[in-house]
Amino acid sequence: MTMIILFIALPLTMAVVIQVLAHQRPVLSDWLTNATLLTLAIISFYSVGRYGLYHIGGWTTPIGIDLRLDPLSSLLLIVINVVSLAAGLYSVEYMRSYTSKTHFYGLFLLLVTGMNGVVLAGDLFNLYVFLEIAAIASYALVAFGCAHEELEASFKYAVLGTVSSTFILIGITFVYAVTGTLNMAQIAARISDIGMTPPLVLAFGLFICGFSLKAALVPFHAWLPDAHPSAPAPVSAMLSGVLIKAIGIYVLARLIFNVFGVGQGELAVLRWLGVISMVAGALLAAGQTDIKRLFAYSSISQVGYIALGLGLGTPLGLVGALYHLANHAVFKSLLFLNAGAVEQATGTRDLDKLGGLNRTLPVTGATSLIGSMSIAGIPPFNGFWSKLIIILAAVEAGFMGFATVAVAISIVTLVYQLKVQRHAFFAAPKDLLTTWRQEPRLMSLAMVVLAFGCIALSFLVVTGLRTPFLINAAQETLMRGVFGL
Amino acid sequence: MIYSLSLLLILVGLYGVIVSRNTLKIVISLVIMEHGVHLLLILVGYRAGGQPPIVDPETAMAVFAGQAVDPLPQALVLTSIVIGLGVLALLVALCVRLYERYGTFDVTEIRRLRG
Amino acid sequence: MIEVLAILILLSVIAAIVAVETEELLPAVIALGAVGFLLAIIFVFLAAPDVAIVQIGVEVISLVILIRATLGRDTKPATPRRRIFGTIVGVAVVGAIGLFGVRIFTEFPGFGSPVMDRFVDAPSVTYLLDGLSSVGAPNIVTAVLLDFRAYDTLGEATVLFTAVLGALVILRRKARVHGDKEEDGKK
Amino acid sequence: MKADRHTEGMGIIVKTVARWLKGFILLYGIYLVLYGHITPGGGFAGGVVISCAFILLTLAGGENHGLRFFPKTASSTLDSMGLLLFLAIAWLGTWWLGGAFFKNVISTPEQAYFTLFSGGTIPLSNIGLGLKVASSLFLVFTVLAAFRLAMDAADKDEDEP
Repeated sequence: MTMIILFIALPLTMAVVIQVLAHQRPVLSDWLTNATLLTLAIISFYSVGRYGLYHIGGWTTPIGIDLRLDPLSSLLLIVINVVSLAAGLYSVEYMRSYTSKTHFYGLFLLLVTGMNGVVLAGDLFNLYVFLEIAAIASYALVAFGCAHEELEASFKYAVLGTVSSTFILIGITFVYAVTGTLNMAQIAARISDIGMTPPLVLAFGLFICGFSLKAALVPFHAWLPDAHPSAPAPVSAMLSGVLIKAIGIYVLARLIFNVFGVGQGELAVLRWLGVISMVAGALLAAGQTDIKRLFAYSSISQVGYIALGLGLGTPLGLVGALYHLANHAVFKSLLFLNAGAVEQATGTRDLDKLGGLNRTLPVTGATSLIGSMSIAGIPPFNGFWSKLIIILAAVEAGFMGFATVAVAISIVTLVYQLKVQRHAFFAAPKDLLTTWRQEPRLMSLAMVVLAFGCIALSFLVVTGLRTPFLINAAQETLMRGVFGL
Repeated sequence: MIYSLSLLLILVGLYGVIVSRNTLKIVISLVIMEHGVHLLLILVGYRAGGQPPIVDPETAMAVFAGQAVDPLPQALVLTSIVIGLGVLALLVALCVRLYERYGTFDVTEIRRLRG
Repeated sequence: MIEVLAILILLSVIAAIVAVETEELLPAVIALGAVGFLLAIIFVFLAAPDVAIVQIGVEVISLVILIRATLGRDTKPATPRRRIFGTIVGVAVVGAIGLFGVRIFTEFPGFGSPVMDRFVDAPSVTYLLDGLSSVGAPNIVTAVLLDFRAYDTLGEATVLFTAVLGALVILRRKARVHGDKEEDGKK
Repeated sequence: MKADRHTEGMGIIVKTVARWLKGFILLYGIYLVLYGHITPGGGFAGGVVISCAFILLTLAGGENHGLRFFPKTASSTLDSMGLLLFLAIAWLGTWWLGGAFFKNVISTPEQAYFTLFSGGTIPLSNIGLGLKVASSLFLVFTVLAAFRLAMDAADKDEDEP
């Protein structure tokens, strides 16, 4: 199972090699980056349905650090690496309007390394270190354009991110002081013997605060509406689509279900966080005129759906949450890439000034139609199925109130998505001078890849093709409970 | 009692982050918080009257293991100190760049975004 | 021994309060330096020489970086009156966490008895007992850092690499090829 | 050029003291890196002390003097080289039969325990780490200093009409 280590070692080595080699020939860095992302995407598909435990340095479990591959992490790996491949292809042409592209590729590959490291980590402190890599790379990438808003948004995001990392480190200190080990499997075993003593409860509370700030759940979401719009389009696609899930929701699920043991108290916290984020995100999104800021708020509400699904704790709820996680990653990054294309073509993101882009930007128009349809939950598209499963699970688990709120919010989502479509793509064309003669090939290729992803994901349920990695990923997280040693 | 003192150090940092209006003061409070956490980590691994975890040829292994302090938190703090320095370098770069753009460190005047 | 530690930590808390409360930047940075160096002395008392050396070095460099950033840029405090509301919220939040934390510490394993004594299969026991034989390095902390948990150190070196790359990216002068959307000048 | 060297940076006393001290600081840093696995120290501590030596020289001698003998591109390639050396040692572990990513491939014989060459690959990774930490911290300092130079230059031509 040496394949597991490739997920971290390959992008890291490439990031450093690019910094050294690319000063002479910048074109080389385009090829190297996209070749690495392609191999990562292929390996992630290869890792489906495999279990793996990789002891680093050859040491047995509690002494050394080990990487753990199970269906839940292979699902996350596929999501991370496919979206980063699309964003990588997109940024070949999009980043031409920025300087020092080699540094951009270095930071982009380090962001992918950090997320892969978090998803595969079997050791609590190691998870913290790779979380820091992904977070620092995203602080720098948000401030890549060095404009007024970007610097300020990146500073606010960096300060809140550092405070939440410090909370997570205090939580790790308490867990170590009580259980004596850092290996997540051994911690889970110790906690099921000792039970939740007060220091562990405080550690769990600190983890909830720290990781829900990374996942932008509502009481801690202040940084997201500023950071995502001001970042370059491929970066905000990665941040919104994948980062808040890989280092936020995934870690919360892993901690609640596999490390701290499923308790009704923990699930209730997650449910309420989810519902509040759902409602607040959607209502705030409805009032926005800036495309990217609207999509940022809608990310908060969609992550609220996932948190609600996880919080139900029933197998069906988990299936819905993980299915929605994959769907949201694909269509939200697609929408952000479309917004980037619109911004670069017309120079503005304001809905009131946009109009009639369907004729000038055919590919962007078509793919963003698919993206909006699936996020709004129109039947044939994948958004509809995952929200339906979550709502059914909420009804089955007896939370009628949450189910009705979920239905209402999906209608509000439909409203503001149609608003974007109507204003930007179908309204009467205003006299907008588009600087592009025709859409760049690689950017449209990236958008088509993601649009194809949306359609492919919707076939998961329609044709009854219950693919193995999605269903037993949910079962494995829930039923296994304490880590399979 | 010693633990609560180190917790106090963390809380002073947290208080500083919430209250200060100057960007560099926020960065300074973050560094103080990091210092507090590192102190807490080392305190957790201390053994009363313990020795540094460095083997000297005379003492036997079992005796050494009985006296030595816990090495794991020290390794974690070493890693976390240098992470803190990296984050500090990034935050100071942001503050300097913000100063160049807005001409001030004051957060209230930088408030261009309606976050 | 415990009293000396308590006094030193108390001194660093006072220095931290000074760092947070002063208006000008330079005294705040100097007070931060005091906190850092006091911490290095505390680490020596806590039998952690490796950490003390790194703490002093890192403290010197962070002071140099911070002073470079603040030299000659001291802003006059624009709104001299203290924001009453902000201080109350800050004190309330900090007080709540503090009370809850102190109550938790009563449940905590006592100071001075490390957690590895209570669990036989704790990794630290193995590090101490056969660190020298399996790795060959007498300094167990470096053995842990570079062999038992070398992957952490790789991650950490990458964090420093990312932070430096990020600082390079943020501090480059010309960010966009055909000039910014709005003017790229001073204000 | 001669006059420029004296006016820049700090006073003469600071420069001469810095010139004398730089040898000792550098020696202490290299000692920490090489003997890191026997006495307290290691890649991080040594790297930090070495970068302190270089920063002292740049502060004392003025930024232009500092940037001349250690330009930005040199420290950034050195930075990447250090990390590549560390990664190479890690990859070396997998190449061995039945090896894993960070396997310490060289085992230390009994009698070599307290000598310089004990600890298998640890001294090598210490050197790679020390190189990386030293050059990246110095790189951060030069970038901040270079930015400040540009700002002062911008202020200067703003003041004249």
